[in-house]
Amino acid sequence: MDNNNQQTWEPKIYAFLCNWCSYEGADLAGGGRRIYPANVRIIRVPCSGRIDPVFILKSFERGADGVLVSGCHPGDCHYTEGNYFARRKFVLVKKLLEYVGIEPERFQARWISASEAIKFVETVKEMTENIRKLGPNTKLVKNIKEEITCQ
Amino acid sequence: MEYSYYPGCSLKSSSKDYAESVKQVSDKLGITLIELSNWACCGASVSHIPEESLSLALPALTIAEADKYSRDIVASCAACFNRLKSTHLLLGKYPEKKIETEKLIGKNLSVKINVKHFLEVLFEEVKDWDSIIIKKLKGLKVACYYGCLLTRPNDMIKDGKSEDPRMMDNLMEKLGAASIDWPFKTECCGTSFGLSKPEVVLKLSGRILRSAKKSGAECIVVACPLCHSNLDLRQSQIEKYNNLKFDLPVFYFPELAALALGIDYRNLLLDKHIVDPMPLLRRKDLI
Amino acid sequence: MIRNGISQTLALEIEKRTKINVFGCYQCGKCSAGCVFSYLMDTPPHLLMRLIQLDMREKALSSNTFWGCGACVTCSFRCPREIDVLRVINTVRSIAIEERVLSRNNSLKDVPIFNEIFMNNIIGNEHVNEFLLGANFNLKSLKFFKDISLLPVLYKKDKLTARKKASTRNIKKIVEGLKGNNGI
Amino acid sequence: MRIGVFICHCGTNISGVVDVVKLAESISHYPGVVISKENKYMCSDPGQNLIKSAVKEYNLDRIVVASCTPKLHENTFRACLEDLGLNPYMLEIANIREQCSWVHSDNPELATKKAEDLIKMAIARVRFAKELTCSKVTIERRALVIGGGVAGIQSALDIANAGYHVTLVERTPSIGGRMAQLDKTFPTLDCSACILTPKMVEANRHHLIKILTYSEVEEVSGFVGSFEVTIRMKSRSVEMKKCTGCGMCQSKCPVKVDSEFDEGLSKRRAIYMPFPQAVPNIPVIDRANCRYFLEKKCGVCKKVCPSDAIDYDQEDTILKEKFGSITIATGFDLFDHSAYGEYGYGKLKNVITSIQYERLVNSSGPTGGHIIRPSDGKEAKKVAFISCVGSRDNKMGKPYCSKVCCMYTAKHALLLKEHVPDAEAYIFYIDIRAAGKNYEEFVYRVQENYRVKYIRGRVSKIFEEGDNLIVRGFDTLSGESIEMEFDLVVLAVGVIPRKDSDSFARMLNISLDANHFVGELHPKLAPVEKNTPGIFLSGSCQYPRDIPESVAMAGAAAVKSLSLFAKEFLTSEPMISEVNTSICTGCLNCKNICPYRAINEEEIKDLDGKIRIVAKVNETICRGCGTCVASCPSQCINLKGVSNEQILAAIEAL
Ligand SMILES: Cc1cc2nc3c(=O)[nH]c(=O)nc-3n(C[C@H](O)[C@H](O)[C@H](O)COP(=O)(O)OP(=O)(O)OC[C@H]3O[C@@H](n4cnc5c(N)ncnc54)[C@H](O)[C@@H]3O)c2cc1C
Ligand SMILES: Cc1cc2nc3c(=O)[nH]c(=O)nc-3n(C[C@H](O)[C@H](O)[C@H](O)COP(=O)(O)OP(=O)(O)OC[C@H]3O[C@@H](n4cnc5c(N)ncnc54)[C@H](O)[C@@H]3O)c2cc1C
Ligand code: SF4
Ligand code: SF4
Ligand code: SF4
Ligand code: SF4
Ligand code: SF4
Ligand code: SF4
Ligand code: SF4
Ligand code: SF4
Repeated sequence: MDNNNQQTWEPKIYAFLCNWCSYEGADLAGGGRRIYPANVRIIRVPCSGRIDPVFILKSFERGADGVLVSGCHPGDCHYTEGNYFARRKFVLVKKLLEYVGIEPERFQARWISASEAIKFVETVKEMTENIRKLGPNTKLVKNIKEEITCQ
Repeated sequence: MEYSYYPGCSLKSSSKDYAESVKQVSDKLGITLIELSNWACCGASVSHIPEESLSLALPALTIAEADKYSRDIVASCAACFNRLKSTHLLLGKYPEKKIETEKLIGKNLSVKINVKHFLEVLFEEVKDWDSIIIKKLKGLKVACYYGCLLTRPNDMIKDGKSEDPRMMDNLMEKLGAASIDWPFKTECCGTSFGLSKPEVVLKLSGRILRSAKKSGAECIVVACPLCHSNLDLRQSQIEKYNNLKFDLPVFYFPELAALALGIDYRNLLLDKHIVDPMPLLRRKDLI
Repeated sequence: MIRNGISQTLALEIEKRTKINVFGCYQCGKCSAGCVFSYLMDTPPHLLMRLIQLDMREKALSSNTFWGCGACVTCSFRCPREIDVLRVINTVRSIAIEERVLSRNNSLKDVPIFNEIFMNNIIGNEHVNEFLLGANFNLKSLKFFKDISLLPVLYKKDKLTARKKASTRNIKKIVEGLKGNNGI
Repeated sequence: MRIGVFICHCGTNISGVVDVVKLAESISHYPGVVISKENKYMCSDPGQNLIKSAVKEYNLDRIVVASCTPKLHENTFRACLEDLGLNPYMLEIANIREQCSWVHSDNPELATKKAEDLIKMAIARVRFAKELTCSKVTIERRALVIGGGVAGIQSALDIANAGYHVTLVERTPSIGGRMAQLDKTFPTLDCSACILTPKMVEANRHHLIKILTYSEVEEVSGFVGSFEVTIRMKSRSVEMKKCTGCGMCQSKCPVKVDSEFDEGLSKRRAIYMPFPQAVPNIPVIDRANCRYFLEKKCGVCKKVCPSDAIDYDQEDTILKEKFGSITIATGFDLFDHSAYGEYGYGKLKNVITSIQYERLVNSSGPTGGHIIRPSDGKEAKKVAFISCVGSRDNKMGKPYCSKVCCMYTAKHALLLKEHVPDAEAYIFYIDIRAAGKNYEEFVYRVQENYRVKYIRGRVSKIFEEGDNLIVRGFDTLSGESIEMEFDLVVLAVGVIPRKDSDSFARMLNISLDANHFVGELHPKLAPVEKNTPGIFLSGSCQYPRDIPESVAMAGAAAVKSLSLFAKEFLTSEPMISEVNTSICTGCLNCKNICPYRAINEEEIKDLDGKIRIVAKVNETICRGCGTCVASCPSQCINLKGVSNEQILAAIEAL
């Protein structure tokens, strides 16, 4: 994907979703044939607690224009309390991103349950819209083209 | 069928129009109402009788009188009906009350005959309305107002849903009118304060008229002379008090039945109504 | 202030007369909520029930609940504990009248007057003449011109005549009998 | 590395939007991909056969399937690999139906692009896939139940009746717990002893139940399937084998102290059985009060014992045993009302607690069932019952409702009327909470038939005036203040956690809830389980519970042990975390964060011989949430199957 060509540029969003809640929520959106922008790339993790801040930074570094992380609602964690730890971490990540100059809209942490397909769809639509307005992410981004070709 | 008829005080004074329509309709349908010769006032609004024994004794006098003829009693005033029927139920439920009351009135009570409202009688007597209706009340939007006493306390009229009675509505629909759904069907109009504190009536009846108007009614149908006088006689007072305009004619249900049965409206005492029903009836092409 | 324990005198008296056990009332307040007259009362129906439970006789008997009550039966009909509240109210009124307890609240003072006339009217007539009733009431309550605006209308519409006087023997007898028992 | 990619049409579900044929072609040129194929239905037999023959033909060692959500067919394709003799975890699924074709039907071009991206990410992920296996752990099929109240007894019976050994550890000299102290029980008014004693006897007789009274658990280590437990059996100073329970000793003992069982309303001796139906029916010597132990005098009991059962030199016995599961049934304590100054700091003689009242009304209790007041022994004629004492009171640090007191207070007032028909009962309450089968009806009965007066309002002050008590309350329903004289006041003291719950929790390495009751794994879906696997909750240690609920919970807890024992062995999850001990710094962040307490510290010897602390994951306990992985500062703990490398590779694939 050519990130710098304004003409063909489409926002690229990574979504780290908890296997038990948000990933199923996204599946449910599929089951309900709820159309949303094709800009999100979902990565399945067992629990929002599994999401390492490194993943988020890495995503931005590799040219993601936005990152969504989402797990079970507080109190509903499949692993009882993983999402509490996640929540604390995300607050810090958010601050760090702001510090390095990444617009806060580019990083979103949400609680989306397995039944909240609509919330998932709305979240993706909203993020895509907001990021489209912001334009491509240029901070932190490394040139990736050469790296892929050398693989 | 033959019934013992208990007209009640109001039908003999302020509600001759009601009395007339009952007579016209029952004559037409061949329902024989034989007025009890020796009836006493039922004590209508119980609230005004300080002593329960007396409040039971008054209706009991009439029940005892009716016992003589072994015919069901029919009342057309909701208040009288309520007094007679709830006395009847209570005496049936508490034998010692019955004995006490019998002592007080010096007569034995069988509690076997039934007490009915004229509305129930109409309903039971006529099975097939379609064949006898001459003029359908097409397009007339009515709000059936039962008042508080017709249905309480224990499904007084056998209608299943005391908070949303249907008997009068069903009758109206059979007559071809459109009965509207509205929430104040059984709300009290405040009648017992009619004389002592009329502003209570103005307030409560005002709410009833407003609800009917808002729900789209063109007129109100009642089954009780007290309801009628509050909603009809006092309507202009109510309008002033609430600073609203209603202009809702109030009919007794047999009056509308009479019209549908083809009885000449001139035989009914519609001119006794305070809110003139003629324009509406003309508009709907019913007279 | 309740100091000396709570007996059940009033509750038992009501129970004796009506078979109603007031201790079934759990003070949900539905009776008062449905009563369109409760705004007239210093003691709405549920509170009267509570006063009876607490045997606060004076307060119960001097309340104006029973003068404000319009006997619409809504309370009894809707009570979830199937208490015939109206009968309780009526019974409290009977006791208050028997014991000549005066209402502590003046706002409904006309009601007893109306009540007296009504009774006399029945005794004298065996049924009610609404016109006489109204006129008499206005005289006694010193509100001569009340409802006067309705008079011409009533007259015109022939709503003022009544049934001929019938025998009043029966009712007189009952009232005599009652006087012997409770002395109204 | 030889990767095969298999793209599914799913009829037209996928291929109707995504250009599957084009994709298969372009993916086949992707680095590391040996072969890329498409098929109408990958999950069907022909589809699976296509995979199988491709694996054989091209000698593939890992595969990517691009299809529906992995929730549907991950296991199908894993089984397919297993059939081929490959490790089932050498598989990644790219979800191009639920998360692509179905939601992007408006834009086939972008959908195809997205599908390609998803497949690329799966390929990147599968490159780092490792062979995973699960380990098997044997189960010790014996249960430990801590606490011998009705809940503990019921759990023990349920487990034993299914054929497994149970050890029931009770701290006091007899099992029975709180229920043994009660008189009649709401809402049916069965006599408590009549329904409890048979259960106690049954447990005592059961050949698979070992009851250890006067004993406590001191140490617990290990994990589900094999807990190692140290139990201290305190010395009774009575040889259980010899004693016949004749009671001679206690009738002759000269020392009298307040009876715990009768809540101080009677005296017991230094050698005593807590109550006549005690199980076991064998006394203990309370050494803190025995003259022999205090002053080396007396020895009367030894002299009178016909069976020579007294042994002053007996020592505590320490037992070490292995158990597969542990059930906690330690019950509750009661709030100490001396915290309320306005109720007399616990000093007013005729103010008693609800549990004392239970002893008073009990016909086998200290007064033979006469409700008399402590100050002068006069029969109580006017009694105030005050509810919510030490419950629903933030000032006392007890915000919760004790749940049983509304009901037992109604029962208490009813019993007063039954014992003393001309007595008057008043209940001061805030709300009546009667949400159980036939509970509300019970309260109606108390109000309507027994004419107990309910006053809605919390009492503000109780003080003495002469012999009697003045209670100052308020009826919020009528707005009347009340200041009334009573013979006796009974406080419905709140149910609180066991006073030693903190140290108990530390010993078991379990968590408590905000109110210090034993917390459950999930308040709705796992109310009898702890987050430590193999530890279960029974009865009122979890929250105030009445007898029916305690017994129901006891059964539920027993079932959890039984379903554990029914397994042949425990298998660990394959996708669990793993520490790279060579770089672990021993900060133990992971240990503190793990919701299952699956991580412990371990000492290892470095190459240079130095001893070092590192983290160690217990494979049986770890559930694979990965929370620890994301919190390790030195990235030395990893989650098998969802490793950092795998996720980073996926990120970097685009
Ligand atoms: C005044 C009062 C009246 C009640 N009336 C009724 C009623 O009428 N009906 C009804 O259904 N419920 C009633 N209840 C509730 C009833 O008492 C409880 O539901 C029931 O006792 C709970 O049983 P349990 O086994 O969970 O706890 P408990 O009975 O408390 O038993 C716990 C046992 O564990 C032991 N233990 C504690 N810690 C340890 C340890 N660390 N090691 C070893 N052993 C330990 C204790 O010694 C005790 O024997 C009443 C409660 C009170 C306070
Ligand atoms: C409005 C409402 C809100 C609630 N909110 C909460 C809450 O927030 N938190 C909470 O803890 N609880 C709540 N509850 C309570 C909760 O719903 C129940 O505790 C729970 O659903 C009970 O589960 P159950 O399996 O016992 O019964 P059910 O959920 O009723 O399941 C019974 C099943 O059996 C089937 N079935 C019935 N008869 C037969 C038959 N003869 N043959 C075959 N199948 C049959 C039924 O179809 C049904 O699927 C709420 C309840 C209501 C009504
Ligand atoms: S509705 Fe019935 S229960 Fe409720 S307050 Fe009134 S009398 Fe009591
Ligand atoms: S009967 Fe009396 S108290 Fe009861 S609702 Fe009607 S007016 Fe109110
Ligand atoms: S006297 Fe001996 S045998 Fe009897 S109870 Fe005491 S210790 Fe046991
Ligand atoms: S030795 Fe101790 S227990 Fe035995 S009788 Fe003496 S005081 Fe009691
Ligand atoms: S059960 Fe009743 S008495 Fe006990 S704390 Fe709860 S509300 Fe108070
Ligand atoms: S019935 Fe339901 S709403 Fe009413 S008190 Fe019981 S639990 Fe509460
Ligand atoms: S967090 Fe990492 S470094 Fe710290 S103990 Fe755990 S595995 Fe070792
Ligand atoms: S993966 Fe989860 S359960 Fe396993 S050790 Fe780490 S934090 Fe604990």
